[in-house]
Amino acid sequence: MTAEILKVDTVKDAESTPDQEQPYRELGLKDDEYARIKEILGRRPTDAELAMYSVMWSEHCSYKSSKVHLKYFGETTTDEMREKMLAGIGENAGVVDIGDGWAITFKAESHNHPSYVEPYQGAATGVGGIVRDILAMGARPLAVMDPLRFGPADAPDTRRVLPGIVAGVGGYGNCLGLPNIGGEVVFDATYAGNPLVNALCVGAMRVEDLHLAHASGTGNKVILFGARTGLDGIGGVSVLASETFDDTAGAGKRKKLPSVQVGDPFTEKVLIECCLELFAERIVVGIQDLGGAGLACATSELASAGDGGMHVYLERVPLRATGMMPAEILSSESQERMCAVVRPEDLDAFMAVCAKWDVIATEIGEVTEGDRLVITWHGEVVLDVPPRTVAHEGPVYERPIERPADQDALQADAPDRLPKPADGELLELVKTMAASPNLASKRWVTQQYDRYVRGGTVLAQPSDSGMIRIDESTHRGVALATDCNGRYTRLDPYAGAQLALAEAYRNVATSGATPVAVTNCLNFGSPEDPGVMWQFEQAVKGLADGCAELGIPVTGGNVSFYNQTGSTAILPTPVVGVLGVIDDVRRRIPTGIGAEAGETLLLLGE
Amino acid sequence: MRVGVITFPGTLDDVDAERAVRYADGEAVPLWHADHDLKGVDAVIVPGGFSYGDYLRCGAIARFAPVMQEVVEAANKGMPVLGICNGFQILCEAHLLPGALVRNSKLHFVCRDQWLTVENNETAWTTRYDRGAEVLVPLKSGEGGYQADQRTLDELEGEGRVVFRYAGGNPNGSRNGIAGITSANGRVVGLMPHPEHAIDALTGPTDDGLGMFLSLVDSVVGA
Amino acid sequence: MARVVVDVMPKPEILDPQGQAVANALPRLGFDGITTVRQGKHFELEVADDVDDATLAKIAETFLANPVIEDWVVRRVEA
Amino acid sequence: MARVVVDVMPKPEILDPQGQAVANALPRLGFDGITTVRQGKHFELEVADDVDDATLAKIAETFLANPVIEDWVVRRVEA
Ligand SMILES: Nc1ncnc2c1ncn2[C@@H]1O[C@H](COP(=O)(O)OP(=O)(O)O)[C@@H](O)[C@H]1O
Repeated sequence: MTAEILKVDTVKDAESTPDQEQPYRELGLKDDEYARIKEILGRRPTDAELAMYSVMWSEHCSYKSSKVHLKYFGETTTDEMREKMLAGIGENAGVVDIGDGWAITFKAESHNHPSYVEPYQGAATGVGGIVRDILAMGARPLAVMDPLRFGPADAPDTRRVLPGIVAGVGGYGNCLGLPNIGGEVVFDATYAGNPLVNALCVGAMRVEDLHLAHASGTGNKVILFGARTGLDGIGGVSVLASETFDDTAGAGKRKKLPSVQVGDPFTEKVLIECCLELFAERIVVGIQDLGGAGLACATSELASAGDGGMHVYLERVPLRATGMMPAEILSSESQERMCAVVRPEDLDAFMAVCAKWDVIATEIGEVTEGDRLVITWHGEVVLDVPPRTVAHEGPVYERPIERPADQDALQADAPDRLPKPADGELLELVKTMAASPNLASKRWVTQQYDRYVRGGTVLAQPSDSGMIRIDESTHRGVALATDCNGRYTRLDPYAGAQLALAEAYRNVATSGATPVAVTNCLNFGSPEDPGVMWQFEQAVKGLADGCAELGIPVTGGNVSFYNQTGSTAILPTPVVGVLGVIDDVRRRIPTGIGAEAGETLLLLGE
Repeated sequence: MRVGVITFPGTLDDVDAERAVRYADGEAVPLWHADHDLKGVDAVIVPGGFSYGDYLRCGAIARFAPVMQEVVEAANKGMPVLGICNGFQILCEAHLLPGALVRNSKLHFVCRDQWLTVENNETAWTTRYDRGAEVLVPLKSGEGGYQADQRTLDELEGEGRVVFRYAGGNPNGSRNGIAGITSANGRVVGLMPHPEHAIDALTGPTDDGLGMFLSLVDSVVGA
Repeated sequence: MARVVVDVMPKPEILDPQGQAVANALPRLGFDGITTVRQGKHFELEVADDVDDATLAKIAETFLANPVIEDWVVRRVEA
Repeated sequence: MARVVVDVMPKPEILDPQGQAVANALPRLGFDGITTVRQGKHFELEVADDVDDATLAKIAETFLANPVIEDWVVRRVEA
């Protein structure tokens, strides 16, 4: 391998060539966003800075269209609802105190678009990502769930994506040793060409072991550990590849790379055990998983949440590909990596644990005085920014909102206009419904998921909720259910979100657990469509008001916009996950009747 | 009674195997793949999971771990060894048991509650069962199809070394419906289904699997 | 009847966890000097004489390989 | 540095569910005339020049293939 150092765009270059054209539009930045970056820096950004701002200010990372609405969750959460909440919106995942010294962390996330492009790997890495989020809170991941949405069951593209997605969810989760305790499989024409792959993970830790992502303590070391960094998922940033880059693809640019990431669940399993051992030894000051936006995200978020600055020596990052540029290294989405902040005196112990698990660990930088994130490349400064402007002070939009014109007509089209089944037709109708894809057994899917591993699964498919035992000595456990009916939400987003909440709440309650907290995964169309923004605003309001009514907080969630094929948006799909606590899992209530002879059937409610 | 439970990188069901040993009033002793040391245990369980990601072939890399050399040596001297799922695959790769496990005939990973017929109740791990008894335990694997050449199959069948056979249909294309086999001396047993996940009806379909761990206690303590 | 071989390999820039696992294991088994290993699939097909190269390419491209993450090569071999 | 290819195939008498699945699917996708398909593994290794053929055979025999169910072929190829 040649040790030749590629010529890269440095801060000095940026100062001396203020007017150099930059491909910021190709990277998804608007004119005014680019202007703001220049204003923040007092000069044009370097390639590395441009890459970092563009990925961090993307809709996915910055929540720029949803932020103003999500605030409402905080505004409607009372102190009483907050009582059991140890971490909430804004952290990697929400955390609640469930008693006996146990804390539970849980969160859902979407991996919709990648799963359409490459179903197996997209779904697999979706599971991998949410599991690392839970791990980064200091918890042992304990179970996963997978709310899925597909186009019509008989559509050719569904035949392409469904088996791959299911195999990917199973392949990754099974190999991690995480039981799959529930999920959803829903078919609707609006998801054709835009399947939804939401993944939820739940984990547990002792209350005192909670880890938050921040880099503090001047002189502390920043360690990157896990897989090597490759060219995964940097499709967009490849437009920055330097003109001097010798590439056969011509035009001085890297050839267009697939923005597909390939998961390696084995590496992640080892990484989990390695992290848990590091936590147990209490040698981690701060930790952050590398997900979307990779190192750009991890370094800026750690630095932004900490009390100092950070210096990263980017050339130290172990690479899988040759000739990677700083901008590429920063935005690579290679999976199975974590970033930790460690006291210098603990460095050897940290490295020893990583060596035991054969995990590559590299000291890539340190926490510094001051408040700048500085990244150097072989001694030259390629990035020098105030980290808050990257991670927490991105653009915020008040997108136009407008109730769709067809909403009234939709609502007026009530079921009483449908013909009632005539005498004798009812049986046929029931049979037709039972055989319809949305109501039929989901066994083909759930049979591919390990539900038994770790020996704590008390309820799983086909129960109303999944339930796992947290403590083998006290039998304390938690139950989880996810639900959403997109058709209801399309008819009335406010009530639809509340119905999703109510359904998940009921599913948890009927298993014998007491609901305590809520997560969500809000899947919608384009935020640039005022009708979609109206759906979104209504759904958030409905969910928040519903939670206030029930007295349980939203502790976290995820927003996925731009779910549409052409100009047709998916049904608004705010998937709601409810977490419940049960003192003694032996008193769970299984789904179904007939467990004991002589049971009485009662109908509650109207 | 001290029972070693091996952890390789990627092992998953080690915690479950340890729990099952405890349920049978044994002491579970964790063994680490990189150690040349069985810590003086009376028996060894090679648990399920995806050792080394099951890359290359299930069990192909784990077989070469230092601890496995100790296991092979101890097994050859008569120590009881149980391989469950990935552990079964590892024991086959290590030639402690004949044959190999290949992709399920339907190609999908299958997780289901599976009926098995106990065909041999004279191994170190099955004396608590009646011959011909049917037990219900989880099966969860993607490469559980048992394969061996005809001569080996004839030998296994002829010597009564098929320990468990799938009942009520063949879930993965295993030859002769074989779910588990034993070594010539009846001390080493490997099976694809998971008895350690059927030790308590709260978290498994039944507690039918506990019999294997209780059998071990009998054979170690009685020996 | 013709004999056709199709080799399907992960694209060079794509992570190949399997090949990597093999490469990492070899030195532990005492085999040195193997610097990289990539693992892919190998198909052997028996093909009627009227199946032309374009059809074979199409089979490889649309079915045997996943062109998003894999490259493929088709070869006719003597029986 | 030499480039070495190892192909590992299920033995003819061993059931090959993957190859079978491919063979069954092809006609449904409109590809006729493919009578048999067997699926195996294809390894590409970069090997130091002092690694001899006997060592490569040993790697294939003891590690890359499981001779109970698989056959293997080692080939040196020009880079
Ligand atoms: N993708 C999935 N992953 C895991 N479990 C699932 C999935 N889809 C459905 N399930 C489980 O199957 C069972 C039945 O699901 P479903 O038919 O949607 O029931 P319901 O209508 O009562 O919610 C539930 O236990 C649910 O958690």
